[in-house]
Amino acid sequence: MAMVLNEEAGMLKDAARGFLADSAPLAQLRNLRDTDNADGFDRKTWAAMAEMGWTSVLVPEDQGGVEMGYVAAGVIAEEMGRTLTASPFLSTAVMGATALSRFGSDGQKGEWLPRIAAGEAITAIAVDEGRKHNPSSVTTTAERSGNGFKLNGKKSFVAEGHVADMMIVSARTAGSENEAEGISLFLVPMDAAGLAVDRIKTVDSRNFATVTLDGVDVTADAVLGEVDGGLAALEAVLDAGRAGLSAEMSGSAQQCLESTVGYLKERKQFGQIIGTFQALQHRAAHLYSEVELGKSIVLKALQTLDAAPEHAAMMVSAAKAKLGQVAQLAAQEGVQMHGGMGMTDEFDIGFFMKRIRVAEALYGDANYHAEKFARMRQY
Amino acid sequence: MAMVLNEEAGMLKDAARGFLADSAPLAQLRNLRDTDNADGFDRKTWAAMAEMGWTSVLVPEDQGGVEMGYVAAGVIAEEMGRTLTASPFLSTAVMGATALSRFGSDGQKGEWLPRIAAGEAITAIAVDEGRKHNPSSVTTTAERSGNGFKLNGKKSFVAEGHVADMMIVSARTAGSENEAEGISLFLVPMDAAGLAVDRIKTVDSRNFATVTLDGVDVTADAVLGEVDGGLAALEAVLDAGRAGLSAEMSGSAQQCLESTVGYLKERKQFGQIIGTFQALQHRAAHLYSEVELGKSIVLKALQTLDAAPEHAAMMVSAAKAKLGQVAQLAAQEGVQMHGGMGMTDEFDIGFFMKRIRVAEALYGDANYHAEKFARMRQY
Amino acid sequence: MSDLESFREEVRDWLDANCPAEMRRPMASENDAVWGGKKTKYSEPQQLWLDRMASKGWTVPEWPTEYGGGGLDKAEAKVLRQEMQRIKARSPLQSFGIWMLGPALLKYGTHEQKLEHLPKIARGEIRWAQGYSEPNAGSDLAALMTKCEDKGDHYLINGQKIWTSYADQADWIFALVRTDFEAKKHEGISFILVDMDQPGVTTKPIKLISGKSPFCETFFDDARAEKHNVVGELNKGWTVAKYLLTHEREMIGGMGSGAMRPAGDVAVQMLGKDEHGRLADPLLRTDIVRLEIDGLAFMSTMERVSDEAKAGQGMGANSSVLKYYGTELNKRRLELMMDSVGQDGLEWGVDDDVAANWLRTKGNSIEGGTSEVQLNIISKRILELPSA
Amino acid sequence: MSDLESFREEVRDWLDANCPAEMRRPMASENDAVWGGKKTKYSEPQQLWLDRMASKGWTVPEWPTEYGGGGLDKAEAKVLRQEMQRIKARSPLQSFGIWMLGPALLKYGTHEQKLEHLPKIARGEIRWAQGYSEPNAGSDLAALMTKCEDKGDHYLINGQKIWTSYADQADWIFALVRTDFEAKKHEGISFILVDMDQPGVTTKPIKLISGKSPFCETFFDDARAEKHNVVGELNKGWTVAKYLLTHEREMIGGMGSGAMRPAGDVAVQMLGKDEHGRLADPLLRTDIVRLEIDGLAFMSTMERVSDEAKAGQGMGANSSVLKYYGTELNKRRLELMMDSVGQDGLEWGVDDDVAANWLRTKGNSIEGGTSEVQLNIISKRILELPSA
Repeated sequence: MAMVLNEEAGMLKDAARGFLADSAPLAQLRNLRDTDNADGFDRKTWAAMAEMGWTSVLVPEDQGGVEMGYVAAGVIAEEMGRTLTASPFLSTAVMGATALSRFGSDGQKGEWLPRIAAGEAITAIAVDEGRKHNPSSVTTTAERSGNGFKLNGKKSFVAEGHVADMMIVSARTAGSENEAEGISLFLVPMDAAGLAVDRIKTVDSRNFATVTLDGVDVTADAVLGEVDGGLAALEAVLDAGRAGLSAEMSGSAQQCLESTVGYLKERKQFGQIIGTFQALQHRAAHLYSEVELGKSIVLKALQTLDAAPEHAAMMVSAAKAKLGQVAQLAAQEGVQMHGGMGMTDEFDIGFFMKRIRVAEALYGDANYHAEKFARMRQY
Repeated sequence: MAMVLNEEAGMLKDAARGFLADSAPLAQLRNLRDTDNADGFDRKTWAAMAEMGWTSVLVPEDQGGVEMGYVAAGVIAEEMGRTLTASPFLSTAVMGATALSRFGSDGQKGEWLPRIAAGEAITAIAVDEGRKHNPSSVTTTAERSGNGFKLNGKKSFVAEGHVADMMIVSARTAGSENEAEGISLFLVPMDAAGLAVDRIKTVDSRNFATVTLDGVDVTADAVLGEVDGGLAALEAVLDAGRAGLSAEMSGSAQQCLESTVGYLKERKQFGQIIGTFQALQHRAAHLYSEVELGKSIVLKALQTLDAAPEHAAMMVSAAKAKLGQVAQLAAQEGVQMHGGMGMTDEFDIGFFMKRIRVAEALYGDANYHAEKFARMRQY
Repeated sequence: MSDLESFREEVRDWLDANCPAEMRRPMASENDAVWGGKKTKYSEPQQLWLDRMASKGWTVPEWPTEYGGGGLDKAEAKVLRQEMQRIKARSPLQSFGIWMLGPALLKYGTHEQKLEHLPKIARGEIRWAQGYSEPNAGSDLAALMTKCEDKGDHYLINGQKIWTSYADQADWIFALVRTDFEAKKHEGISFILVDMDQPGVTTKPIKLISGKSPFCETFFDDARAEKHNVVGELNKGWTVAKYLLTHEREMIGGMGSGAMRPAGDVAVQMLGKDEHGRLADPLLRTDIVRLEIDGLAFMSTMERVSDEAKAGQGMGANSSVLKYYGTELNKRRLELMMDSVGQDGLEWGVDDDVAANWLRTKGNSIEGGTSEVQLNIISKRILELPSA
Repeated sequence: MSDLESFREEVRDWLDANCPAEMRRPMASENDAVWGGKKTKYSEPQQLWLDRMASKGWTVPEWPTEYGGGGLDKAEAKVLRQEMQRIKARSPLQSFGIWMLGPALLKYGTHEQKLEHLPKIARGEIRWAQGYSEPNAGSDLAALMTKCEDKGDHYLINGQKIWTSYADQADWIFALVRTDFEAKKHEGISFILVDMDQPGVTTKPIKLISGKSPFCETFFDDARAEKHNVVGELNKGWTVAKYLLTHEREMIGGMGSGAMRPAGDVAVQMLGKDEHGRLADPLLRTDIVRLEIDGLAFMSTMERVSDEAKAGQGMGANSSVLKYYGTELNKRRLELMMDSVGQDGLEWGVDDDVAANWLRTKGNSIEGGTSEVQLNIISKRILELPSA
């Protein structure tokens, strides 16, 4: 596949950039933070996104979606990374839609996908329990109970947990803590009895929650995919999210680079535009090179997800690891080259540093994915 | 202990620098290489070093030495690193003298130390068998035979092997390949029957050999230290060598920096002295900082060897690891900033890159020592 | 018994009798620090401890007694520090007056200026702020534009300072101002002392990416300063400033020295070990061990630079190496700390906030002269590389 | 059957009949490469294969037939490549004439120049060397001082070139010379073709840190060149040079693309694994996995840049990104290779000499425009940062 955006994706990119710059610029996130907004995202913007088809980008056409694929989803995520737009896009339109369309029963698809496509349902993925991402480390239990299951446990750092309508929860139906076998996935409505959601305030001013399941009853229909064999499906859903996050980080890195280069062209010190200082020029040029490499591997990962999702794991891990390094470099160089101004809350560059740190940790950091890559490469 | 050279060490440093610049500059190594010199070092220079007391710097006074300690030995090694003087100083005056004075019997001391001090005996340490340094990986065997032992095996990369009079060999008297217990050290005269020495041509044009022991008979008196418990002594001897190598690498790094800065002040490109280019200035300044850190940790390691040799292992590993990184950076930046000229054999900078690579690999590379450091730090 | 030993006994007895029990407990938060000044009330034991120490001159043990100091020599001052550490006595007074203005006044001030200001610093009566940076003169400090006009019997000051730490709680400010707009950049600057208790001086706190901060903007609108409050010669303030900047550089560089818990220990506590006894995350372990080795080499360098200075061998620009390397190291350390604590570190506004510390370190390589400025200094002053 | 399919059959049959068996085996050493020229004798199968391919114009399949080319379009040329790969046929001819001079002549040469030189390049009759760099004009190529004087019916050349690869085996040299010493630096340069078979041209090999090298110094002492051998306009040689430099940059940058064995596989073979299946050296493993991920990102970028160029979206200076990143990556790769092979890699002068490869890569970031020059280009042309 040629490593270029096709015409459709190119148009989507332009449209997304225009819309986000106008309707959901960084000022929106700043405002959500400063007003302590209860939702943590702007519902009007979300509705507009749904109208433009963003929420249905991975929903099959027979479920009311436009099914444009992962490259298209990545294009949107990348542009959101430029404006740091807060929205449940990743948890719902990317991961939720992937989970249901690839692993859902007909009934589950019919119940959720049209609502996701329409922007009417928000979904969340509850996977982690400890401080570091580790999908096979599951202590949350799902015991058989009548015709269904009873869930007990605690999930940490659930993105969009407090605004979701439904949550996909990994729980242990067999095996012990770190075993790959014995994990099952459940679709749990957020209004289920015994389910408690605590929003956490995070450094990126986005939406995360701790979710406690205290004897939550679900029916057998709530199982997504196979009982005991949920880890492979979970990994596939996570890989979609990781690729989307990588695309978002790529957008953020590009924006950091551009803002910084802009600042270098403007700011004077020692009687000179600081962009004339060769030491800064070389660092900016090195950063540019890294950002270009980041763009390439993200596109490669997204194209692989479209073409052969079952073989995408290695490329997705490489992308997430590389973008973790690139985006952090971009934020660090950005703050440093903005000097004292870069340290103030008034300038935007700090928002990027914060969000990139969270995106880096989410669904496995650079070290996690490099480790995974090395294991897949068998060394 | 104050982290400065005392007056005695300061004088030694000045004297060493003067002597080496005059009598053993880099041109000497170049000449030894180009004439394919059979010894691989200059015997006249070596005799002069002995006369100045360098060979006896770690030999106790009652054995004819001057016993100035490791800081003094390091000062000499550091200055040798500036001129890349080829000599058996490290293998003999540092490691050989350490081995005999700390672990030798009275008889062994009396036999070898006065000769080492007088510059009449060269010693070598035969430790490694594989491609990476690993002192506990010993397959060379020493079987009891009559009143003594019979040695069989092969040792690789023995510094000064082909010019030594005596070699300290690690061999297994018990246990299996990677066990710490069961290793013993033997003093083996190089003219022993069954011992074959093959010189290897190495990238740094210095002296290394492969040594084969084919049923070499030694008496019980040849055991250095305890039978089966030789690893601790071996590590102590190696640590002396590692600290000396770190000092040498520090000197080489300083010299790379100085030559490079000198070249930056001289070479013109684009109508300007290239030393005016800020990007190069910042890299040179960063390198300067790293070189300063290198000097500090080497001094710390040497001082610890003098003050509390039994607690020096961690500081020595930190120094060897740090200098591996610093000296390689200095050589790499040196070649790059010398441009095309740096790639020619005619310029000296390439000799530093080569010797630093060898010094890096010898007795454990930066990764080996960082790993050892982490284990000592218990993580 | 030597003089020093009898001095030690004397100190020990006095501390024992005079240091309140509350002042022997470790500080629990920033609020426990005593900065003096007119605007802040301190607890009874805090004030008592400050007053008692000040009465001995021991808030500034090495300053001359006539200026409120203890008149101790280096050896005696060390004994005092040791004895205070022994009983875990808190420092009685934090103060930019002590750390920055005091040394400058002692070196460049007139006898009258010393008499007027030093005792009040020593007693914690007056809290000082530093007014150096301006919005359009960050790294290029000497580009400052705050205007100071000679009005005959006084000076009139107009302009703006930024990064004035704790200015909203300070009583006086020592500032760099431009007294000659015709002269070359470094030659028209004066070092002046300004009473902040006047309508012409206002402050506004700066919020940082790491959250609330001690930094303020400070505005001068027709502010007044007495003529005798210029320190050093008029238009020669840059000399005083440079002297103070070297001080500051060393203070900030020292932050990389690892007084904090070693990164390896934190990581092990957070992430555990594998069955070989290695940190469970092998790639993070690589980064941490390299950081720790660099940290050890850095600490050895701090020690060496200090010992060399004592032995008269020091090089002037080594404070730039320490500032540069120390702050970059500290940034690396906090990045690895963030890697170690994982999602726990991403919470915001909780106690012992790793994220806020992590973000705050990003300023270390900017404040007190950016890393880039330090590299310029090393390249010019130590390596003597030519200017373009 | 489509035209292309019938072309493929035709090619397949021809290759089958004409490619000697010896030319279907992988090259064992540098000596197996055929560079043509008058000074080197090749083996019978080598010469036969070259002559046969040249007779079809397939040493330069896309050049016009009138200049000795095959006249193939892109699709046909691809078919030829594929069919050659299928039978593992060696390339019949390595040539700076094909890679560098040819494209320049096709773009800037006159019809007569093309007729004179291109067919001899295509047939491997004349071997060309490149004369660009000079000892005092390294990265600053345009500072060249080799003097070319108009002597009425010919030019007289005096000066020295450096880094002229294989000049000691070449027949002709294309060189940049200064034809106007009054003009601005970039404006007095001409691109000229010089017959090396004359007493005024001598060469001397350069020994590198990595050992013997193809590089030479080339000296011009009253060397003569015909007037019709200036390519492009007189004094406009810089335009031709820039065109060729972009070509060269891409060739060298491509060396980071990982045609070699992956570093991870080499390391496992050399050092083995622990009981968890991880490379036995955990720190080296960290460096290798990061290298491999960067390598993958770099290869994706090569692909993307090429696909974007095809789609007309490419940016001009991206060759600088590839050159910069590719060569730096390659240096990292060889450093890790050295770490992997350990002491075995420190031997000198043995077959398959890792050390020589390692040292040779250090030149990659210097030749064809240093990394610093590439960063300057990125900063100026892509980021549009201002000049001082």
